[in-house]
Amino acid sequence: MLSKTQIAQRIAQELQSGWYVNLGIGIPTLVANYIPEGIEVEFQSENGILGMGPFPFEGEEDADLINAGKQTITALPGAVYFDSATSFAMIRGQHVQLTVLGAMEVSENGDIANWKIPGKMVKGMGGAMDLVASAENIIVAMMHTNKKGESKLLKNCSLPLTGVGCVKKVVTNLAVLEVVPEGGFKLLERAPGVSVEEIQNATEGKLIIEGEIPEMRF
Amino acid sequence: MLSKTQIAQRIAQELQSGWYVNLGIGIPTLVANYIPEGIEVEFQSENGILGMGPFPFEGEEDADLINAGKQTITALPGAVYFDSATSFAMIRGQHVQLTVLGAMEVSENGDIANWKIPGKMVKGMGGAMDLVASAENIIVAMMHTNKKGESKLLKNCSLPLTGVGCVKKVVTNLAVLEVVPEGGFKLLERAPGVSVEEIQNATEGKLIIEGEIPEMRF
Amino acid sequence: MNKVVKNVEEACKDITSGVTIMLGGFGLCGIPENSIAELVKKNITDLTCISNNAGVDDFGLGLLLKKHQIKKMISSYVGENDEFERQMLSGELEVDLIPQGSLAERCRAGGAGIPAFFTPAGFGTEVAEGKEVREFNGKPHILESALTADFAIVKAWKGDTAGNLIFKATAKNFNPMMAMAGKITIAEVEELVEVGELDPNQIHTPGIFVQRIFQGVDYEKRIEQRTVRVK
Amino acid sequence: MNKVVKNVEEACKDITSGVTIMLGGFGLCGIPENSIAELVKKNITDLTCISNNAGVDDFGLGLLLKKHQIKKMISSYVGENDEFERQMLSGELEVDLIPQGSLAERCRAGGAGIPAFFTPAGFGTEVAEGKEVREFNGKPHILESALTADFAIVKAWKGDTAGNLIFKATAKNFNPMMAMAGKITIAEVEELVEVGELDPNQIHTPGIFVQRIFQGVDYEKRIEQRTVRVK
Repeated sequence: MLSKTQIAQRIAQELQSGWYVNLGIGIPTLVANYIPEGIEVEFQSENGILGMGPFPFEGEEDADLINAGKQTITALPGAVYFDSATSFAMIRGQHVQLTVLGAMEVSENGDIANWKIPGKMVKGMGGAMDLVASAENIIVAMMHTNKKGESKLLKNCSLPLTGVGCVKKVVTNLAVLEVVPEGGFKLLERAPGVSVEEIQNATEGKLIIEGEIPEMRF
Repeated sequence: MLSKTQIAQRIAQELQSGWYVNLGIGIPTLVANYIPEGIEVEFQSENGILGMGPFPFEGEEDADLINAGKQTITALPGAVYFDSATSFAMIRGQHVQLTVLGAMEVSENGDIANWKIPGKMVKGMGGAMDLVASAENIIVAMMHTNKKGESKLLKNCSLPLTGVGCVKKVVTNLAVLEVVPEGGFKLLERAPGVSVEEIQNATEGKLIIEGEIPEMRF
Repeated sequence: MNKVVKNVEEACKDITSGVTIMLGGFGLCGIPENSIAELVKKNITDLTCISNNAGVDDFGLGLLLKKHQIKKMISSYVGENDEFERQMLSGELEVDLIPQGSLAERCRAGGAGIPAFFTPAGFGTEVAEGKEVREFNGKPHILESALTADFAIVKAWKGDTAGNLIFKATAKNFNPMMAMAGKITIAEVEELVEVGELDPNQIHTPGIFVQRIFQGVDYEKRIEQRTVRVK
Repeated sequence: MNKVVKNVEEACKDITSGVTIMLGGFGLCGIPENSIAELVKKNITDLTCISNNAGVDDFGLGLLLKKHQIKKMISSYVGENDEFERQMLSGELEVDLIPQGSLAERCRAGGAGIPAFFTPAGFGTEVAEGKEVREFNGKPHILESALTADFAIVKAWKGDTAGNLIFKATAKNFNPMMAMAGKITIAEVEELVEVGELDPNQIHTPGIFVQRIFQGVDYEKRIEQRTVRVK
């Protein structure tokens, strides 16, 4: 079973040189720490920066330089700042090649729910609806089941949707799965030491198992 | 009867401090030369400058600094350059208080035709359609009649339209006229030495004459 | 064209109860601190505030929320504010949540004279309820309308007396679009300079969008999430 | 992220007959001179060119017109070109004339993933023919669709190796929106610098919109209307 940082590490293997990438809050943020050697990508934060760098050294924080999680950051050489309309022009116009974000539920047809639990405080969708509606390539990073042990990979989402038919890939603590066009989670890889049966038991939506399923490699 | 420069001079009297103004090519361009004392306005050129200044001194022309008529210009202190989308955001969003442009025909309900003569080479509408569709305040600067002596202030335009019901005021070599909401050219002022009858004879559209019509003052 | 007003009192003098105000900023970054403090002091109520976020309990728009001055919030994310949560759950506060990109584009559209546009964001979600859906290139989009406001209040890094503005780093965020969309736009700046001192190639918001500008004072520029690494 | 290509040949290597190309510039100001010369040299034909103007007889897009390389022009104003007039009147050249603001906004929309928007420009004119009309705030608007292109070719003043661009004065014009709307965007620049040499606050076009960048040579920067005053 993968830790959260291992989920991020596995997703980092998906990165391709030349990609602009938007990372959501939580596990997705960690992806930036595991960029494979020789791969050059640039991170977009939807509040208005391309070329986001690491956190600043203590004492060098700038209140005017934050990421979408409101954390103080730095800018790499070649960075650029822009307004929110331009930022979402990049996103909506599919200039960002990969979006990684968390989810509460994903359905077998690629629907995603990650912004609202009825009866609970609603914080808002932020940029998530724009991101999922537009990205050509969306990877969801999440635990395979919720705290009650219930599957988060479902036939249909039960929570209010963030986007429809948009998720292409899901990386969980148990597996890497592809959402196939005809519907269903195609099992691509197992987490080290996790059996296909365990994944099947933790997946409510249609799981597609074809041939031998390899273990992830790090 | 006014000369072209006098038409421009009369229009300049309409300027109010604080206004941003877009001047079309031809007579309208000359308006900038007659800004009344104490009046502060700023000129927008739709190719991307606010704060347009006079022509450059010889030898100081900059190929990168032109107006919408493709003439070399200068920038005043406080000027700003912007792209064409932002430029027309200013125009369409009604941030420009006055547009002055030429016309081939104006109708009594404020329609304007100034871009196309069927059977002749069409040069294109440029920014004129955006300007007339959006400006709150449009003054047309033109001769009262065409070269054949036919009225350019008509019941209905005969040429393809540039915009519908948008012209508020017309300043010609003969008169200042207001296009009233119920339709018709209300005669506001006569050019020095020009009689109401002469104006009537040169106006095909409905001319509204109320009381004594004063002569223009310069 | 001189847009300078003496101070924040004069800038905000005609902002009354019941008006709609756009406020720039993302989180606490790039918010018009001086003007928000003045709105608190003025004690006006029933405000509709259009702002990406709602501040925190004791800073930013949280200060207006605490005094119940806000009737309605139009935002994309309002998560860091307990008082907001209380007022929302109790029904004291109306909240209209909008996808962040649609919020930004709707403000720009309001300023640019575009009354409505199609976007894919929110299709198939509750955001699309009651909105026209149309397919383009095989993909469903929803029709979103422009947003404008009686007042837009923005915060810039530098500004000149003609209202030309330059923003710093990610403090730019929603400020430029909101500056476009206010019937009256008020800019507070960290540094006010004479015309001619800003390079006309470097101005982010042309002064035509700004009606009033003043030199702000005592910026706290609070950091919401101080994240650092060790040397 | 290095976007630098060796020269104009490499930048334009996969531009073939029949493609749609957006070209920045207003009149002869801010046009991609090097790339236009290369397109002439390549002898490709049946091009659809989206450009505010069509150059003059012996410069800018006029060079492509002269060799009958252009099948269709999408422009707002094409008045300074005799060969253009001849080809248009004889039916050799298709011409689609678009209001300048709609052209700019349609390019931006294409780059920003907005498939369509409403604008008042052109209502009641032949531009509105066949287009949906809808009233907003009591005023009729027409629905305009986004424009994109196989290639967008832009000219900037300065650019860095990551494709970030800065334009000078009114040579900015259509370049930023077209940079957004090209499937492949090529930028030629007067001065190419390393990343880190441009202030991230001053960049007009973020490099994400640019796929290839090269240092242009021998800019003529012809002036169309030389107007001066005497000292």
